[in-house]
Amino acid sequence: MGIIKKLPAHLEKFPGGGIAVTSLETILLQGQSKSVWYLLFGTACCAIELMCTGASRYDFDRLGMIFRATPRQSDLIIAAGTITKKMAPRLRRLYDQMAEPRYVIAMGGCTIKGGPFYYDSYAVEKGIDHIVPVDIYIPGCPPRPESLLEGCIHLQEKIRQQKLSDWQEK
Amino acid sequence: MTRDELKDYITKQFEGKMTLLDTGRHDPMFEVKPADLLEVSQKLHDDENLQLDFLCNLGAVDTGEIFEAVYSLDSTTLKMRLDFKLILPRDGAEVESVQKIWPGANWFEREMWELYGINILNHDNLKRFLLPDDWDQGHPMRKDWDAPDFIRMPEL
Amino acid sequence: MTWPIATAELFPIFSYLYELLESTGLPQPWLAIVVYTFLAVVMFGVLALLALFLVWWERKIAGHIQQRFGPMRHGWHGWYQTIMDAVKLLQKEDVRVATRDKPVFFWAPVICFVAAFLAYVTIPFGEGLIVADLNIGILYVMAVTTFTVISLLMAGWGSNNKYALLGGMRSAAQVVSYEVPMVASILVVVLFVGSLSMVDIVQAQAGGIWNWYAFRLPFGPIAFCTYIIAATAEANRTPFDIPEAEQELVAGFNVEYSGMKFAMFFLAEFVNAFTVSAIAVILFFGGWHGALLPSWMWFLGKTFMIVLLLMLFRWTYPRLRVDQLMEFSWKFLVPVTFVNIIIAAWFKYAGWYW
Amino acid sequence: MPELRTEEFQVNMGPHHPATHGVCRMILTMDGEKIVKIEPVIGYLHRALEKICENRTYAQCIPVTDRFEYVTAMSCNQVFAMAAERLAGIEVPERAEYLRVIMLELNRIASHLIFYGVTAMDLGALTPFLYGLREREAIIDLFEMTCGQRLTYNYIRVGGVAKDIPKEFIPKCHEAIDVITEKMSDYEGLLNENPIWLVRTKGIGVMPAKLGIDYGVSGPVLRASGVDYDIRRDDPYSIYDKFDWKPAVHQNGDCFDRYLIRLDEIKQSIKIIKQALEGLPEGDIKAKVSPNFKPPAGEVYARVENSRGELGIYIQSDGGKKPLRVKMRGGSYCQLQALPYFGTNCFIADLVAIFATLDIILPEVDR
Repeated sequence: MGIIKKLPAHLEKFPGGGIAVTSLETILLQGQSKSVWYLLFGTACCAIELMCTGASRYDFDRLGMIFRATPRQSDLIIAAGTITKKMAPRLRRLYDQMAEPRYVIAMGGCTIKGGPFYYDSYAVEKGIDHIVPVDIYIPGCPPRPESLLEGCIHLQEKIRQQKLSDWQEK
Repeated sequence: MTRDELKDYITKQFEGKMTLLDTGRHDPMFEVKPADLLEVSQKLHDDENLQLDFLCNLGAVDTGEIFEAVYSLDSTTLKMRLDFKLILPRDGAEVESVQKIWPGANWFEREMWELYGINILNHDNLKRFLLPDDWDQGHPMRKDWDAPDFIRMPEL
Repeated sequence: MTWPIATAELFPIFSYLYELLESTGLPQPWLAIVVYTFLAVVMFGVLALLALFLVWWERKIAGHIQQRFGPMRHGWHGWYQTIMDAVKLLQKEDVRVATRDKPVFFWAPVICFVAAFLAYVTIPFGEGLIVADLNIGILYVMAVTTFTVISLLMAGWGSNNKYALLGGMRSAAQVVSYEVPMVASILVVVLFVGSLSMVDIVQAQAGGIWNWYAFRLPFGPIAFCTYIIAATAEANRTPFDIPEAEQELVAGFNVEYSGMKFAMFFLAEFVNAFTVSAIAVILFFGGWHGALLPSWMWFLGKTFMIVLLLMLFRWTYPRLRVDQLMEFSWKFLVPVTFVNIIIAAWFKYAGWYW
Repeated sequence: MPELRTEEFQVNMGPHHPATHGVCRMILTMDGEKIVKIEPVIGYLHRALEKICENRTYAQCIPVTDRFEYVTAMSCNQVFAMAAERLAGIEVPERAEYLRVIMLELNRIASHLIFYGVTAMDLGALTPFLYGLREREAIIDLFEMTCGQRLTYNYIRVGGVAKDIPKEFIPKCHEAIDVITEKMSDYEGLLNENPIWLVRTKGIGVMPAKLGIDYGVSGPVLRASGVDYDIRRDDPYSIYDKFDWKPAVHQNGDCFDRYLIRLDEIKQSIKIIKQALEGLPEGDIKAKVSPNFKPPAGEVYARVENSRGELGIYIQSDGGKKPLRVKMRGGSYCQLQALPYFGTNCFIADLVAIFATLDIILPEVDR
């Protein structure tokens, strides 16, 4: 990430550097979007659906998504399941431990706005978007594997629409 | 023993210590005075004809005026069930720990202490465990508990 | 009449290139430098591609064993999936833990990567396709592949993470204990060939499938079995993958590594798997020998078959526990290999061996 | 030579760790690779289900119980419905009871298939995990056909079940059962005689029966230690006493027995389902119950045998339309509590095996 952050600024000094930057941008973003490794992170019901999505019938691996156990090597954290007030600092910590570029999918109602635990619950964090920035929301309780796959495909599209200059250090 | 025989047996054996309540809908429900808890529990656990060696459940109830601690027992050998409860005052509720008799009561009692604020005497590990470590909003399972971010479900 | 495809040998190309270079009249030390740099670059490129291919292949095989497809969407059956993975890993942030041991943390992946490639100096990819035919070939390979363990230990220590440290210690214990049966099973072959040179070992198996040591009863098959078990452990693959046991140690020694540093570990793992398979082929399956096809194809084909075997192990077996792993090595493999050597040596001494 | 100084150190396993099946945290005190002390820290999934139930009507509580134990959500529905029926004295039609038993047992098989897969994965074999989940999909399809959901069913209601099964259900169910029966040999073939599997599980994490009973351990885990105790038989609910089956019991109490007992239970469940499908009578599927019914004041502790042990719900009613108190008790709660007493003095890899074979699921612990 370090080199790439400064790359456009350096390249554009040369004649024809702009072309190099745009073609480089395409390759890099394609690479990023086509190899999204997700963190094995599941707290509640959605984790079972996450497991099913990785299993034979739905198969995450088709999209090039494999799981990593350590946050350092993963690009995507699928917050599958309720995040309680006790868990919230841990989620933030996991997010902080991930290497950039990193993405978050909020899977299920609980992570979006507390879901079925919005009312009358003293322990549930009402939405994870004030703990970590969320890229894709997938509603459902729990969402079906198809919707999770769809969400991941949307995420890939979203990654491809980025600009290399967005990452540049200011 | 059928349920009726059990009721008779208990009222005979534990005269004055356990009184039969009519609120138990499926299994017999008795009331025990907090002071008698340890003695009664030990006897229930050791009695040849009861052998209630399995603590199914232990939970507190807040009715608004009083606390109750409900013990659900089971015998793995004689296959019968029995419930009893303690009536505790709402402020300064204290109950003796039964983990010497049923070690599994440990966590149930911790939970009572944490969520209801019922003090457990002679408990070996009375530490916070369900709520966040920095929780400072009291005992959330009490009926009169409230907090700024606690939203009640509107009546339909 | 020669079979047309058999003329697709690579050696003539290289010798032609060498002659071309010689004709420029470059003085000797410079000539050697140019040649070896060229070879190093070619070797690196080939191995990097091989490793990427192996990752993809492993994922496909895993998928098909598990009744799914594996990578499907990126290219035909996801063929450029691993290239995309590499591109992504290249641009990941390099997380440097604040509490790390700076030099150790930095050098661990580099050493791991380099050690994995060093072995290829003496591995003959085909007839004449060898960088340097050292007379201590197999000994050299054994020596340099052991560097890997130092790097894993360094990674474990440098990360300043308990899981990583446990992983590093485990890998050290494991590699040290499996080195013994591995070398001992290699010795059987060396004993009969009478040479440590890779080319000599391969040449000794010329002349047909019955000359391959894997099929020479009784010592060959035993030595091969012990070798392949020890090699699986050497390459840190399931059922011996305890240094990075995902369910126990999260990711073991590489738990704190991200981006390119992790990619180095990852590629080195697959290069190591390829190395041990290549050595198995050289020692037991007649190296490049085979009919009709050019020699390098035979060599690669056989090696891929052994890699396939390792992959089948990986997707079938559970993982051993750390003490059971040691026990298996010291109480079973080591005695078996030693008995094997002693009897083989006796046969050799008595001149009974075919 | 001075003696080598060694030191115990602490490893924090979780709350996010691949082997803890959720968000359990265990503080391990380790001496090298050996575990000296385990201290479970729970509450990372404490969602206050009990508090929520206190502010819902009985009918509204059922979806909440789905989230209590999502792997076998049917049994949570069942136990709550059962408790409410006992409170209010509602009779359930016979067809509904049959449907309930079919669903409960199908759900038990689904749960045990997850157990099979996850345990194998924790011991390093990834392929059985996918095999287990593959057959589970067949059962999930059946549930989807009946109630439209894959995981949180809200199917068993107070007084009966939500919907009747569609026409295609019975042939499909037979088909699914046949597939699973056939694949059972696959499962057993992959692991039962696998030497690595045997050394990893045999004699590991032996739980004595006395300790289990003391700490309230129940279900398959207790039966693997030789205690013949199954609530389906010993405190019969629904119509389990009508069927011919017998609870699986094993004697050793180690990880291998805990694994075997689940496979045996799948076979028993298949047996029950077959009988239930055969005897399925025609008739009503739900008793007439007002959605805002008010049971008389009283209290009841109902319990069912789910795939993790005794699943109990204590309800106290004050005569209103909302329960005064709902206390949930899950099997995992007591199993996790007992873990520190027999899980120590083993390797970290063994702890993973023990934890996996206890089949602990965290929402049951934290609620």
